[in-house]
Amino acid sequence: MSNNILEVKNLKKHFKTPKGMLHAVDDVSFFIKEGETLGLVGESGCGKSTTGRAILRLLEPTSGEVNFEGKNIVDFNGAQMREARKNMQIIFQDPYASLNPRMNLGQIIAEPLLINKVYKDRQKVTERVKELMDTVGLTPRLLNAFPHELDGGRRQRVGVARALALNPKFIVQDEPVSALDVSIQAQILNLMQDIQEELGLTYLFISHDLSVVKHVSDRIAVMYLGKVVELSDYNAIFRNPLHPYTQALLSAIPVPRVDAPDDMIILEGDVPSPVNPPEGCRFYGRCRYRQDICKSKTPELREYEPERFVACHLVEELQK
Amino acid sequence: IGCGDEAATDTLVVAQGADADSLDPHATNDQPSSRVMKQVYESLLNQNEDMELVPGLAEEWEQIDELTFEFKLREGVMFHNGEELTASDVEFTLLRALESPDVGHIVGAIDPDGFEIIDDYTIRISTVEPFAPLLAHLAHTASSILNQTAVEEHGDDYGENPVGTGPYMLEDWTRGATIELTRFEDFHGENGKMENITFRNIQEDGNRTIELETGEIDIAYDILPTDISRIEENQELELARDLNFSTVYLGFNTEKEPFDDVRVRQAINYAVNVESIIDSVMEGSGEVATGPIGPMVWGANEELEPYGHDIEKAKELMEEAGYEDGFSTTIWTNDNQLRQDIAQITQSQLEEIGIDVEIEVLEWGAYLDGTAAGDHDMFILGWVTVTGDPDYGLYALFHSEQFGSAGNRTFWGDERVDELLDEARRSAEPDVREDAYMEVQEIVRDEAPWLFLNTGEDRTGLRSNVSGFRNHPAGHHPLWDVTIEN
Amino acid sequence: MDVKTIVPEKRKSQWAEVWKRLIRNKAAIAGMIVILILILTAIFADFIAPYHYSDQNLDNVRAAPSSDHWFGTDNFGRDIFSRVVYGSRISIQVGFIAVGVAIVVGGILGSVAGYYSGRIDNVIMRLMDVLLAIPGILLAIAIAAALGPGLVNVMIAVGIASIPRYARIVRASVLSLRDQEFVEAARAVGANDFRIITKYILPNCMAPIIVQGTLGVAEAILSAAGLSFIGLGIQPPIPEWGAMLSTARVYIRDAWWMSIFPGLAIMITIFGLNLLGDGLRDALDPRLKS
Amino acid sequence: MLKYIGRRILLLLPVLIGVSFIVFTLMYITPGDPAAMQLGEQATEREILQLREQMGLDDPFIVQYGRFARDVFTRADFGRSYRTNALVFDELITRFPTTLTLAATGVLVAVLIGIPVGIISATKQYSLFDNAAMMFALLGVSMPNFFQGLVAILIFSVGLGWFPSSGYSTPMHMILPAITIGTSSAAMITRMTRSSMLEVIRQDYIRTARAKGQKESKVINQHALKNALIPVVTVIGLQFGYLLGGAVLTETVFSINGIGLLMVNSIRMRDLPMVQGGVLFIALTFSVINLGVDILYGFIDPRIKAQYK
Amino acid sequence: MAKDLLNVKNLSIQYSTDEGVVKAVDNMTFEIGVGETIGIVGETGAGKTTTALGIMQLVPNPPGKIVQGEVIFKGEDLLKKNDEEMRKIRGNKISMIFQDPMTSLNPVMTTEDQIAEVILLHQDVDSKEAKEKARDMIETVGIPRERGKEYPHQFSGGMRQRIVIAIALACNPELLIADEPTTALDVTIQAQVLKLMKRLKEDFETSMIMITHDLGVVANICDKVAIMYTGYVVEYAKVRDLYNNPLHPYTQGLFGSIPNVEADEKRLNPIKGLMPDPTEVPEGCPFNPRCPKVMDVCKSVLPQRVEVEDGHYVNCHLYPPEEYQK
Ligand SMILES: Nc1ncnc2c1ncn2[C@@H]1O[C@H](COP(=O)(O)OP(=O)(O)OP(=O)(O)O)[C@@H](O)[C@H]1O
Ligand SMILES: Nc1ncnc2c1ncn2[C@@H]1O[C@H](COP(=O)(O)OP(=O)(O)OP(=O)(O)O)[C@@H](O)[C@H]1O
Ligand SMILES: [Mg+2]
Ligand SMILES: [Mg+2]
Repeated sequence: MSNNILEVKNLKKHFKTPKGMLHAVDDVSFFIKEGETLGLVGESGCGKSTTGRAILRLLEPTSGEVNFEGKNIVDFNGAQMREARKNMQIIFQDPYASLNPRMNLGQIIAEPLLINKVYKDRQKVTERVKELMDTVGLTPRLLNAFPHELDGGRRQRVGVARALALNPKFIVQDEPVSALDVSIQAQILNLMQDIQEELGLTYLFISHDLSVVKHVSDRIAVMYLGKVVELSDYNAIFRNPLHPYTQALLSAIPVPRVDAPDDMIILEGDVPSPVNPPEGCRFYGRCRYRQDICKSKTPELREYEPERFVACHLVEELQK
Repeated sequence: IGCGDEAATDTLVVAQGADADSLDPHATNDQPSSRVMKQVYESLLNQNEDMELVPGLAEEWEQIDELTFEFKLREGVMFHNGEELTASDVEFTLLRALESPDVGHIVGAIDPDGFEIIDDYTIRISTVEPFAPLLAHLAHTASSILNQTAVEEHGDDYGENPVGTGPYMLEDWTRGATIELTRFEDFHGENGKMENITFRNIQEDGNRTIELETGEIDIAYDILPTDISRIEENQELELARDLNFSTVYLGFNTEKEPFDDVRVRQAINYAVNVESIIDSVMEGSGEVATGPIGPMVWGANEELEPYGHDIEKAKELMEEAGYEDGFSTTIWTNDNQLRQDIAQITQSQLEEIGIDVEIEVLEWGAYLDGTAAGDHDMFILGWVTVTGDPDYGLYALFHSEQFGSAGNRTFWGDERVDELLDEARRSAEPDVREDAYMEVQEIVRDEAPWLFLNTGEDRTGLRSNVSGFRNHPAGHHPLWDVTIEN
Repeated sequence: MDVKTIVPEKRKSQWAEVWKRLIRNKAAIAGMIVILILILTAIFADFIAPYHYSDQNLDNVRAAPSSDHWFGTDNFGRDIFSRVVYGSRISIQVGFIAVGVAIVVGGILGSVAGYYSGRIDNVIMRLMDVLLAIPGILLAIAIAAALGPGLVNVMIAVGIASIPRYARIVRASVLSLRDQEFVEAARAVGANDFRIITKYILPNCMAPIIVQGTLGVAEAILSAAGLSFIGLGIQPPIPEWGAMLSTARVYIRDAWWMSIFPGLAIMITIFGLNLLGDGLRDALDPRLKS
Repeated sequence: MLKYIGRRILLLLPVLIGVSFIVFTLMYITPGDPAAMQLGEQATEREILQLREQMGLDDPFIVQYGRFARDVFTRADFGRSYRTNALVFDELITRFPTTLTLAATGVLVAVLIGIPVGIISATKQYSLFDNAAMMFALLGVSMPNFFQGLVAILIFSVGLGWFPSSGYSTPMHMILPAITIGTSSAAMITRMTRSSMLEVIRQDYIRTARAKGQKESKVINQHALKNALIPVVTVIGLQFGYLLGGAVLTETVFSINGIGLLMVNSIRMRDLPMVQGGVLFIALTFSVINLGVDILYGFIDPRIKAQYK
Repeated sequence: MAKDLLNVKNLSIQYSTDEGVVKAVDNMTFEIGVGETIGIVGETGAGKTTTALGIMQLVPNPPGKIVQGEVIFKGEDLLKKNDEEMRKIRGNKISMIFQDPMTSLNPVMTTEDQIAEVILLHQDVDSKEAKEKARDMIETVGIPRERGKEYPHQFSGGMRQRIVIAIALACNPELLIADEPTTALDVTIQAQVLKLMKRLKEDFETSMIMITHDLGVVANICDKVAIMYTGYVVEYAKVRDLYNNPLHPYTQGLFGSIPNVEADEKRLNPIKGLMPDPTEVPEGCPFNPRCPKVMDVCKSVLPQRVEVEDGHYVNCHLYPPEEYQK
């Protein structure tokens, strides 16, 4: 277990809303091995971003542990947290909203260095900024450009450069490509892959696009309404999804192939509201196989097969 | 409802620049209220437009001793509420007036324990000290006689429910807008000519003229100087212009250098072209003041020679006083357009004799406090000799016991003047009094604690079909005899 | 340590874009010209005005406009043109300083309220609600009365009365910016609250503040004139336009020029500021441009 | 909905207490002794002191405020005017209709002009009409009320003699003040309507309506207008408050015996109870109008109504 | 050709902006047969929406303008029709579904009213009947009919898109234009909506233009597909032909860019470079700066449409017209 760079235990994040307590992340546990990419998928609003943010304590977790390199950062004070953040960074979904429009690229990328006073010498800062730009494939000419002068792909590269500035070991990528067009998306995905290999980074890759997740991940966690319902190796999940939700999700992806079999599992209804969710399986209302037990008892995430975790009362039955 | 032309002739519409504050004579002492109350109440005595004392509610009176007067009341005088006037109402009224911060000073000479009711129609009133002007004070609207029952019945709201003996009584009052009076048919004397009198509040001065022109009102008080010619030239309008009891002056703080030097004070009197001030600021209204009280006040010294405008003389005096290079000083004034205008002109005129003046506009309370404490250099104020008796116009302003808040804000004192003022106040002999006041005025003129500016005038605009109106120098004009011809 | 050192070259910023858009707008240019003339007039009043604003000539009072006195003379025979010219100084001072004060105070209150939310927010915003419940001019009148007349006091009165507006704008912007990803990114690299507010949030709510500020200057000048008009503002002989109008009111039937010219001066100034403000709004928010 | 309104009304109380406290404090620190103001120029110090004591002005600030607040908020007793000794409440109530009518006619004028002109401007963006309307709107905003009032009197009363120049007794009297006070609001509403309309016209659902084959006039009147009105309603509400404030100046110019003029005079005379009462009255009216606006929202915009539960 | 429902010929649409003229659609040609579904695929800014608006005659003017071309619907050129005539066609013969279900519905009208509106406009019914029909439509798209009284904000995204579909199909149009109808939706919801559309299309026998950037969706639902790049159609073919044998390098690049769920490739093969600025589309073939197979001719000459196989058109110099002339 020592090669787990991150272990999340019983993480919860609840928001107070006018309508009641919103259980955005509800008792989520998983771990990430050093150097791997864990994909986190799920539909809009299921709590993926909240999980990512809570891990970095950009949102204070309601409860639970986040152990980074063996230490629970939830207990860290300000100074310790600042130190820890040098090792854990985040890249955001929206390349338009994630860069300060009033700073130019040089300033944006230098921010982490300046804030953490990494270099005494200003010249060094500039050098490092140029180096980072080079790493992510931005020409130094753009040093003085402002974000609005760039297209989405380049902006996203800036976000990557900023995240890399402090030489982190672990990066949360919150839908880094979902706002991009396919051709650009592919470029960024390749870039991430290159950097990971080069620097030995660990990623938590958040996305709702299953094909992308499958492409980048070593293991995949599927979330539904604040809970992880399945967590396995990417191959295993795609070949043989255990949870009924995962099955439906995978079948719903339109495949760009003409003679793809038309075997979509169409789920009824919408994702229910995460406000004050009832006891029992969260997927109960939309599940094809639902039984009484699912309504009364919340299924725990358990190891169904080695390295294959699933939260469903009926797996055994369904797998027969 | 049928409010046609016919009804209109039964109503006299009078406009002034503010609404009455209160129709309780003891709750206020402002002109707009007095102008209404003049029609509603009567005093023991009246002063006619020529400032002669004539019988009012008292048919006759006599001085019993140095301190005491006896008044014989008219019989059968009815209050608006149907009660008959008796001596006890008089005692009640004057005692109540004594308590009032607003008008207490008018009756302040009266000894509260000095009332003696002889019978229902005879009352004696004593003063604490000999006080010659008492009768004039009793003719003031603040000394109007009230009905005890009505006052007690209405309590705090008496000011809106006045009950007097006058020829008109309150019919309706829309605060801030109109006061409607209607004829009191049981008036003891000759009934009012008009059936109704409506006082309208038209705050904007120019608008009163406009409405007078359009005929919406019959009488407009306090016509702007700038509108004088407009009204005089209008065939349908007339203007009643008469000097009144008010004086505007610029005082010097004679305790401070350089105003402790009479030559400086005189120099300023010579240097300022008062006529031009009156012409430009007041459109030539009123008259140049030659002394501290105007000619309408009884006992005014009309022989005083005006200083006139004489720059050379002024410069000479300045040089004599050792100020050939002038000096810097300030003029205080409060937030009053007229006074600020005067200050501005004075400022520019004094430049000619090297006096560098800064104008300080003070808020009223601060102004009073500052001038009472002697923090000022020069200041502009006015004074109205409301009783028409020179005592009221001279004692408080020039007696050395009245320094500061009591009224003498120039801190100028003179033993001879003190003596004369005291004597005139006590003496029952009009001739003795008159001589004393003449001398006081001469001394004041020569010693020049003031720059004498202006004796004010009342300007009342009238529709030509209004007759029977006369300005009263106290500023509140009786309207009983006014009629409108068709 | 400032990032500027990394970027020694001239900063080509979004403002350049805004400027480009602004000068394409004819109305905005007209507004800018008006304001520019106003400012120049204020600076060079001594050279422009043929007379001093307090020079009296009692022999020539309320003279109609002529070649000697373009705008005529007032009740003291002072040259109205000169007074209007000098008046620009007063109005500019009042307008800009009052709004400056309001922006600074309102900005601080608004950003604190917006950024920290919770109780501080509640306290501050309830206070603003209270101030907003009193119509601005009335509040300014009450404050002006409390402080007494005078130029500085007018600025304070008008400034305080417009604080809530800026507090609200800034708070709303901060609220919307606070959860933006770039702010989160700053937090993720360890920036503290102060840095986040000053470098990330405030620069990004400049647009609405600038627009509101420009229009606010107009309103401040109006309010100040209003105060003077009812005698609670700047006192004569200082040639404040509103005070001039107030004096002129009495003479309106005889000397229309006494009221028309200061009135027009106010109007043109406000008009110019409004044109500029509108232009800025469009330039700063390209979305509004169709 | 009712519960929401109830809660909002309850929330008014602290705001009003805050308003009263601020105004009281302001008037308290205002230099100038109400007693001295009332007694006039010829009063003596003794009389002033006597009156001060009668008025309770010598009590500490907090006692004075406490007394006032207690009377106002527990018994709706606004006390008596320092100057006239009349009940403040009565004085306000008699003048209130005038000011309210003035402000309401002003708003009415503004709405009747502003909304149609704004709509036409927006639908004909950059046309001659649009440009002209926007210029006039800007002029309207730029013209100070008091100046406009003066010019109106100069032209229409003095020059042409069409309307009376002061007072507020007949509908004829109302015309000039209402127009004067309404102009700047009309301008604001025009601009707001236009920009809101332009915003709405760009929305997808307008495109949807067009794609249905709907007539352009109906697209504007049925689909765009109601959506565009939401922000305009706020502005109308705010304008109402602004006009209540603006009445101060307008009433001065036209000598209208409303609350505005009363306020100015009372502030000058340091008639503290009257100022307090008047400001509270205006603040209450303004707050009630804003509440009304919020409720109106619910009717225009179902999304907002949903939040009122 | 006669059985074509819609014939778009050489359609060009431009927007004039402050930055310059944007040729949003340039020389566009394609045709739709009765009952056919054609997909238009392209990245952001390719001109897909503009094409749709051009057919509907709803290009915002200014700044947009149709500069040339014909849009022949059932033998009549829509571009020659006046407003009145177009209104009779819109929502009736040709309907359109817009991209964003969150904003395509009027927030202050009940959903049934919004559907009833289009029925009232084009059918001879009174408002009561129209409402009744509207509720029928609501039911048809799988929402309980009582919910017609609710406002859009009370619905989820998927349901709103169903309402939008109901509006589009209420008058039983002959052509339905769907502009990225599922892009804003989650996959499971997208699956629901796509299924619904397929069913309705069959039930109503509607021809359809499906605009999307998702090649998966096209494979799932379309008969033909047009690939657009900066306002041009670069390739146009039957779905099967195009997917099995993409001819244009851009089309090939698109396929290389999407991760394949089924395969286990480790690296994507993206198109290099970026979309050109819409006001400065390169001369010649607009794709030439990014094309891996670029030739000299590509930099100066705009390639013509060439029918490489039966019904498989491509605009690319790799396929010279001479070689494929029949
Ligand atoms: N600051 C917040 N306050 C209240 N609720 C929030 C907050 N942030 C997120 N939520 C709610 O928490 C739930 C999970 O949100 P989250 O952003 O984590 O979802 P997500 O899976 O990232 O969705 P998406 O794919 O749309 O980004 C949602 O219902 C969201 O509305
Ligand atoms: N109203 C407009 N004014 C100016 N330019 C416009 C306008 N609408 C679209 N354009 C431009 O026209 C081009 C084509 O736009 P269009 O919306 O048709 O693309 P699209 O393929 O639908 O893109 P997306 O996938 O983003 O919806 C783009 O470059 C766009 O910037
Ligand atoms: Mg997210
Ligand atoms: Mg589009």
